[in-house]
Amino acid sequence: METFLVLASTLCISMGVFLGITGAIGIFRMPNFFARLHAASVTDSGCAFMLLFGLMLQSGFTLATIKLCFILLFFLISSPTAAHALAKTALSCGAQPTSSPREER
Amino acid sequence: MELIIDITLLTFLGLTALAINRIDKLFCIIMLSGIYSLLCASLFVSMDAVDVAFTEAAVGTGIATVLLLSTIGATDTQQRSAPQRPLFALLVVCATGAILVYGTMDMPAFGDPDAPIHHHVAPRYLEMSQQEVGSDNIVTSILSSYRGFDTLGETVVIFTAGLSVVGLIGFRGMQKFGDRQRAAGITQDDMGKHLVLRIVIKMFIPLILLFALYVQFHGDFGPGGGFQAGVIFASGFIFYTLMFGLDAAMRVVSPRTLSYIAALGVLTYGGVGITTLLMGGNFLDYNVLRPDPLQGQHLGIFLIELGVGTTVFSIMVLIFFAFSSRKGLRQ
Amino acid sequence: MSSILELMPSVYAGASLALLAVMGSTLVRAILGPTAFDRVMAVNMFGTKTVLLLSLLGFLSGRPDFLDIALVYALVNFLSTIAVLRFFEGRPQVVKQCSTTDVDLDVNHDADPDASGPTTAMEE
Amino acid sequence: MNIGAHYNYWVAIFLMMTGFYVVITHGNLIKKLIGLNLFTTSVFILYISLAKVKGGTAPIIAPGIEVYSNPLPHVLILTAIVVGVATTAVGLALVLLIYDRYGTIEEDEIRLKDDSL
Repeated sequence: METFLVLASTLCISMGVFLGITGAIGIFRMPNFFARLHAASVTDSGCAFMLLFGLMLQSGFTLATIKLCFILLFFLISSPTAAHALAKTALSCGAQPTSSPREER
Repeated sequence: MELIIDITLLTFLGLTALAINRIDKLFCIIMLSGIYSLLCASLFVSMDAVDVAFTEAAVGTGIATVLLLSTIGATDTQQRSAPQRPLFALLVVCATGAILVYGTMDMPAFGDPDAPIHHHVAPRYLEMSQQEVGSDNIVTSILSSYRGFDTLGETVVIFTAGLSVVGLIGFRGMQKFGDRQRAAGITQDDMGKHLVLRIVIKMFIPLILLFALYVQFHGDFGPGGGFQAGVIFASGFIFYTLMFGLDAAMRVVSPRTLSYIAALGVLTYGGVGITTLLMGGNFLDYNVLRPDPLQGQHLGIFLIELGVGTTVFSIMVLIFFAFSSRKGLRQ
Repeated sequence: MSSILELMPSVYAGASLALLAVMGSTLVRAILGPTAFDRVMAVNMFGTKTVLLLSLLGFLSGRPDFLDIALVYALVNFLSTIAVLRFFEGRPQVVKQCSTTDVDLDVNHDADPDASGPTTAMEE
Repeated sequence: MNIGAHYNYWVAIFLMMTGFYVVITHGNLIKKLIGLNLFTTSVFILYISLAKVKGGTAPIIAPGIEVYSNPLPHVLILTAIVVGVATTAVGLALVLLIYDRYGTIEEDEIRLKDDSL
C-alpha cells in the first residue's frame, strides 16, 4: 500500500512539474498574448491540480489534507476566472487575437 | 537542498531589484515589486519565518500593489526624467556597499547555532514561553505578551498612519459619485460584462472573511494573528470594492464607522493594559486577569489580538477607500 | 517498507527545483513582457508557482501544517490580478502607455516595437 | 570559507544598495518610494537571515522537534512590515497631494515650478 501511494504521488508530482515546465516554455514560444495566456493558464491549473493531488496522497487524513483541498478548490475556481477576466479585459482594451505568428508580439 | 533554494531565491531577488532600477514604466515596476515581495515571502518561509512570510504576502503583494496602482492611476504612468548624476551615485553606492560587505566578514556564518544572537534572550523564550504564556506559537507569545508594549506602539503607528492618509487626501469628490464613475469608465453595463468574475468573487468573499477569522483566532497554535487577519479581512472588502464600486462598499461600512472601529481597536489594546494595572499587575501583565495565570495570559492575548486585528482591518480599508476615491477624479 | 518512503524528500526536492526554474522563466517574461497584459499574466503565473513551491517546502521541511500561508498567497495573488484588471478597465489609453515594448532589457525582440497588439488596435 | 556562509548578507547588502541607488538617482517620486521599499525589505532579509539556525524549524512548538530558529527577529520584522506599508501609504498620499499642487511627480520639474514662484 505504501509503495503504491509513493508511486502514485511521485507520478502525480512529476506530471505536475512536467505541465509547469510546458507552461514556462509556452510563454516564451507562443507568438502573441492570447496564445501565451492560453499556454500559461491551462498548464497553471493542471500543474496546481496534479501537484497538490500528489501531496494530498502523501499527507493522509490530516488537517494538512483539508487545507490542501481548500487550496486546490480555490485554484480550480480562481485560476480560470483570472485568465478569463484577463483575456476579456485585453480584448476590450484592443488587443487582437491573431493567427499569423509575426503580426503581434 | 535548503541552501540551493535559498541561493536561487536570493539571486532572483537581485535580478528583480536590478530590473526595477532599469525600467522606467511605472506599471512594470509595480508588477515587479509584486513579484519581489512574493519572492521575499518564499525566502522567509525557507528561513523558517512563517509568521513574517504570512504578513509579507498579505501586505506586500496585496495592499501595497493596490495602493501603488491607484496612485499611478491618478498621477502618471511613466518616469519622465533620466537618472541624475548616475556615476557619482554609483560611486557612493559602491563605497557604502564595500564598507558593509567588509563589515559582514566579522559576522557569524549563516545558520550558525553558536552565533551570539541565539544566546541572549531567545533561549529563554524558547524554553519558558510555553509554561509562562501557554501558546504554541512562540512568535505570538513574544509579540503579544513579552513585548506587548512594543506591539501597542506599532498599533498606534498604524492608527496614526491611517489618520494621516485620511487627513491628507480625505474622501474628495464624495458628492459626485455619478460623475466620477462615468469619468472612470465604470458604469453599470461595464460591470455587468464581468459576470463570471462577479459571481466568483461573490462566492469567495464569505470564505475570505471566514478564513480571516480562522487566522485571527488560530494565532496561538499556528502562524497568524491580528496583523495578518486584519489584512485578510480588509482584502475581502477590497475585493468587494473592486467589483461593485466604491459607493456600494461605503454603504456596507462607511468611513465614519471604520474610523470608530479603528479607535475601538486601539482602545481595546490600551484598555487591557489599564485593566491589568487596576487589577494590581504591571501594564499589560495578563497574569492577573484570571485566577490562573495561564488562563489570564490566554484571555489577554485573545483581547489584544482582537484589538490589533480590528485596527489593522479598519485602517487598511480606510486607506484603500481614500485612495480609490481619488482614482477617477482626474479623468 | 520504510525505505521507499525515504524517496519522497528527493521527489519534493526535485519538484521544488523544477518549480524554481519555471519561476525564473516567468520572472524573465515579467521583465521583458511586451504588453502590460503579458506582465499581469506573468505575475499571476509566478504567484501560482510560489504557492506550489510553498506547499512543497512545507512537506520538504516535514511540517506540512503551514499551508495557511500558501492559501493566503493564492488569495492575494487573485486579488492583485483583479485589481490590475480593474485598473485597466475601460482605459485603453493607459494600457497603451503601460505596454509599448520595453527596449531597455528586451534582448530578443525582432518585431517592430509599434506592432504590439493594443497599439495597432488603437490606431484603427 | 564556503559561499553559503555569507551569501545572504551580501545579497541583502546588494538589495539595500540597489534601493539606495534608486532613491538617490531617480527623480520620480513613486519610483523613489519603491526604492525605499527595496531598502526596507533588504533589512528584513538581513534580520531573518540572522535568525535562522541550521537544521532548525519554524518557532512553533510541536512534539518531537528540538531545534527552533530564533523567534525574536521574526517578531521585530513582523511589526516592521505592517508599519512599512502604513508609511508607504502616507508617502503615496503625499505624492497625490504634490501631483495636485504641481501637476507632476518628477522632482526636477517640481523644483523648477518652486523657483518660478
